[in-house]
Amino acid sequence: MSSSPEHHEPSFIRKYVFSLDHKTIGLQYMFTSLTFLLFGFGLMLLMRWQLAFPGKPIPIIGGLFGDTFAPGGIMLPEFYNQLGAMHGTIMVFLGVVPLGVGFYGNYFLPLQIGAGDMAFPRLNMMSYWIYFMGGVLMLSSFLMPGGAAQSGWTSYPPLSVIAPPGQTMWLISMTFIITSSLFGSINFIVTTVNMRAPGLNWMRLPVFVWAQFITAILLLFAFPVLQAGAILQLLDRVAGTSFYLPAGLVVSGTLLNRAGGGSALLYQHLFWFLAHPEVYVLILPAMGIVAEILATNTRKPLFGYKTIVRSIMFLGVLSFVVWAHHMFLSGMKTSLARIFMVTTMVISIPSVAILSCYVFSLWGASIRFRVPMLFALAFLPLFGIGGLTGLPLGFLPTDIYLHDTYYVIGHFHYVVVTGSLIALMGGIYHWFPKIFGRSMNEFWGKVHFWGTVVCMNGIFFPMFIQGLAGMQRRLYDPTVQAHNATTQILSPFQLLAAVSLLVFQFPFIINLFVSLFKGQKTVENPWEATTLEWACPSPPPHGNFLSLPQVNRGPYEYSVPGMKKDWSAQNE
Amino acid sequence: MEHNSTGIPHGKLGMWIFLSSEIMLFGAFISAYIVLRMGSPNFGVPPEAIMGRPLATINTFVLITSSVTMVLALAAIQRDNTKQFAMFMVLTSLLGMTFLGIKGYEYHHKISEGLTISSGLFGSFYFTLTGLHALHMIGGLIFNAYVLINGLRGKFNSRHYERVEYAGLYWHFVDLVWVILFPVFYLI
Amino acid sequence: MTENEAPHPASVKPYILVFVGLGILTGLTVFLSYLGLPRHTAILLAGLIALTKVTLIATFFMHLRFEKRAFVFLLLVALFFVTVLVASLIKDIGLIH
Amino acid sequence: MATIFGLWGLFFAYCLIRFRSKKNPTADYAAASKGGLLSFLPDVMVLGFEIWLIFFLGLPIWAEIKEDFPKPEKSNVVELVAEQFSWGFQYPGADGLFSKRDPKQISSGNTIGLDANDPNGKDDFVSINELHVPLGKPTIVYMTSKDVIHSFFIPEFRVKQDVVPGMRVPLWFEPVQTGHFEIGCAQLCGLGHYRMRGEVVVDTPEEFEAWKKEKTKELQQTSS
Repeated sequence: MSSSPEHHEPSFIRKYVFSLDHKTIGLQYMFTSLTFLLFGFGLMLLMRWQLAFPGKPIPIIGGLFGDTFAPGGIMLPEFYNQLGAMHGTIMVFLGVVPLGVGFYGNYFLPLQIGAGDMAFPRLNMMSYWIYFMGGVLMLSSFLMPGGAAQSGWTSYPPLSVIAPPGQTMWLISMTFIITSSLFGSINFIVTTVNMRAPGLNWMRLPVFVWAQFITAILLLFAFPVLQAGAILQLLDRVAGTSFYLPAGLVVSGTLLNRAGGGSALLYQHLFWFLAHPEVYVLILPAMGIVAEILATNTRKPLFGYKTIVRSIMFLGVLSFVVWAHHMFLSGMKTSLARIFMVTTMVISIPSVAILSCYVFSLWGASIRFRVPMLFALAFLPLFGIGGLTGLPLGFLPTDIYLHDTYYVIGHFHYVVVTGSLIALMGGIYHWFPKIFGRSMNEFWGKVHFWGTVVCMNGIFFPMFIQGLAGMQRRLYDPTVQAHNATTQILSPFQLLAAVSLLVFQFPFIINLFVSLFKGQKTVENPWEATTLEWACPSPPPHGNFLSLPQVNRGPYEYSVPGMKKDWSAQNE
Repeated sequence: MEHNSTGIPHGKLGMWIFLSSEIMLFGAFISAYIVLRMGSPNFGVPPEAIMGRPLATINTFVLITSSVTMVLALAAIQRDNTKQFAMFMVLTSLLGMTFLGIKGYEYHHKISEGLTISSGLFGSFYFTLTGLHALHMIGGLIFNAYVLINGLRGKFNSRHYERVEYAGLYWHFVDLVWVILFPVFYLI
Repeated sequence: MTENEAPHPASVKPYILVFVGLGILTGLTVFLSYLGLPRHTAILLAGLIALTKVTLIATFFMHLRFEKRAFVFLLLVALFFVTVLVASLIKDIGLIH
Repeated sequence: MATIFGLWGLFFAYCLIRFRSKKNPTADYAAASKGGLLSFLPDVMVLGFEIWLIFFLGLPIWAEIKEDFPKPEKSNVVELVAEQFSWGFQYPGADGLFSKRDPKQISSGNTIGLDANDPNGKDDFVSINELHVPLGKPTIVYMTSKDVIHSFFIPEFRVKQDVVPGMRVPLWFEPVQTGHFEIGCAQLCGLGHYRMRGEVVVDTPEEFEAWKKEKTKELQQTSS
């Protein structure tokens, strides 16, 4: 397992394609997931066009989809449902999680704990390529007869069981993604437990490492359950079983020839048992990144490090016992709903605790408003909105009205997009100098920041209004129903915000690639940060550290009284 | 550079973590089985003659024996007895294959009696879970073959036997799953 | 790889004893299943015997006895989550009919 | 909740201005451990608020809406059979008894599959996409689905409940004014999900009786 001391230049394929180096694998994850994010964003633009101008031909690219998806450029309802399902799946499983866990975890977890690589480099490489294959399969499902999966990203049976073959493809590619996460999480846990540098005990770990560690545990325990759910659904589709099908189903006039006896709710339980911890998989890495950026740019220790760590652990455990709050109105036993309302309310406490610790960290600080800090600061109130708007959904009486409306969509987009994604973008600005040894342009970074934040709010805030007006999710053409027509005026505005959001990503993409080759060269530790990743050269060489770092202090020792400089690195 | 904070070998820790995730996988399947068996209006439990309790009991013995030969193989390599190690590994794999053979015969018998994967919920669960278990067995056999070949090449001795141990952990886990599946499908 | 210093049993005697125990338990559970006991008792007994067998295999064959507590903790966490899942599912779907 | 968020926002903004690096060039190391118990104030406030919500509002209201059903004898009882993409309401007719349904008997003339052999079904009539309910009396709807999961949603009534195949899920409401209200489907049920809509018509009791009579007459005409 130890790296051989002799230095011979590996071939191109070994170095960049089938690399075993955690940094290369991390970058592969980054570029792949950013591509998927952009693709998923494109799907969303198409949907927003249909919502803003129902039944009007899609401009410019409308002709490309052919008669099976959009005859004459006018989107078919089937195509709209495919876009919806694939947007959700791609953004969650192929975009945000691989970016937050695959890229950040792979690249910075070993660096922050002072390790030379992951515990199992080969497993790490396999994890990436399995994820990649899963992603390719997922995209190619658009070419299946009848198109891609179209039963929502949740794929509730019986609808998903009677859906066209794209759904089978979805299930197979989910199996790939699950396997990839499993390999990844085993790797992360073993690395964190076993490969910490001497002196780096658990309470000296940066919050980022804690967040990644708990995330890996969530993935480890939650994903196999969806695996089981997906296998059962696959068998329902291809082997004629009826795990999720009750007897006597009549689909478009014909009696389904199945033995029956299954339960449609069983799948929902198995799915949400994964998918609620999945929410924390989306948000925890982001919280970790925000902690790092905040500490560096406030030039002071984080407020309540121990409270934050304990809250993260508490969140991890609790996230396994709240899943049924997605099912309050699914026909589930009403008494079960009572229990899950209580656990759901309880889980908001650690989130509030983490967020307040972050805000209190600003007190007495010397804030440097640099681009990564702007993103981290935007995370705080926007994630706050996302979290607080979740309360009415976890609260039974209000959930009856708000469940499955646009209010839900607004809520989780505030959490995942203006929460997670904003932090993940900030992290790229923060660590770019470490990854490439060059820095990104500050001015274009600020343009990207302001444009992104304003446009995101422009898309998602109106969703709360639409949801309160009773507009249901996943409607191909909401104007058909009278109560939804009242808020239709907001939709063109949301489309405009969405298109502007796309425009504001170009400064980022161009900035990223130009800085990659032409950016100003930086020193090892440009932000004067304390954690271990800044103690190795930028970009880190193979094997990362020139000598094994010895850790002497906690992660955020900034502005220690009596010191000449305002930071004391962990390995000093 | 190589440094280990806890002293547990990476491989052993990784294997246990993997096994705990496997517990979740089988746990989810078995919970689905339990609730549908309790709650479904037509679960379709077949008569005992189709299930064939005696044959399954023999199969259980076969698997338990393979587990003990596996652990004896590990004990042998820990005493540097490569010959005995190889013998026990071969025995383990043969017993594993016997198990799969009997399973194949059982499948054949059940399908010819009309109990198939689509004939009812019981059949669906039976074939899904035992099929998944059989796939794990095949994975274990491959792992065992890899360990056996490396052992014959002299890669293992009383100080380096980690991979034998990992193969053993996996093999015992597969045995352990069967210990639960056996009463679930054949006895109750 | 470092030297493996975990204290393993020197003799194979415990393995053989556990093997015999597992065989007897298997015979016992099959025997019980033919008695036609009341359903709840039968399930309870079969479950207890399976649990004993699982514990035996894990503690002796998988050397859990000699490992760090962390492994046991890991397994208990998994078992806890499975229990939560089963309990909720039974309450929701299992008790409909 | 908004109050907490507002206070929080003020604190946030104040910190950003007060502690910018120009104004405050050196950070305060000790500030990280100041505050003590006071720092748990937001947690405690939220916790207190939530306990109040759960025990004084959440549980009692949930019990009233989803658990304490009015007595069927004193209510207007309707069976709902949803399908892709319409709502079929089955009324018991004059005898007040519902016919059994048999999926094998579903045909274009019998969309919800009323059992022809059931004597209770002779006077049962079916209304597609139009639910008539009387004012001044609670209505109980027993819901099931022929094919996939739907969700019965009347925005104006603030009621919503998933309609699951293989289950019979009840829902109740009591209208407070007459008029026409929209029914929507809130659970993705296929390509026609967006156009799966119906109408609740709240009649005065007299109008309701008249409508039922008319429906029964229609039924006799078609069967004779």
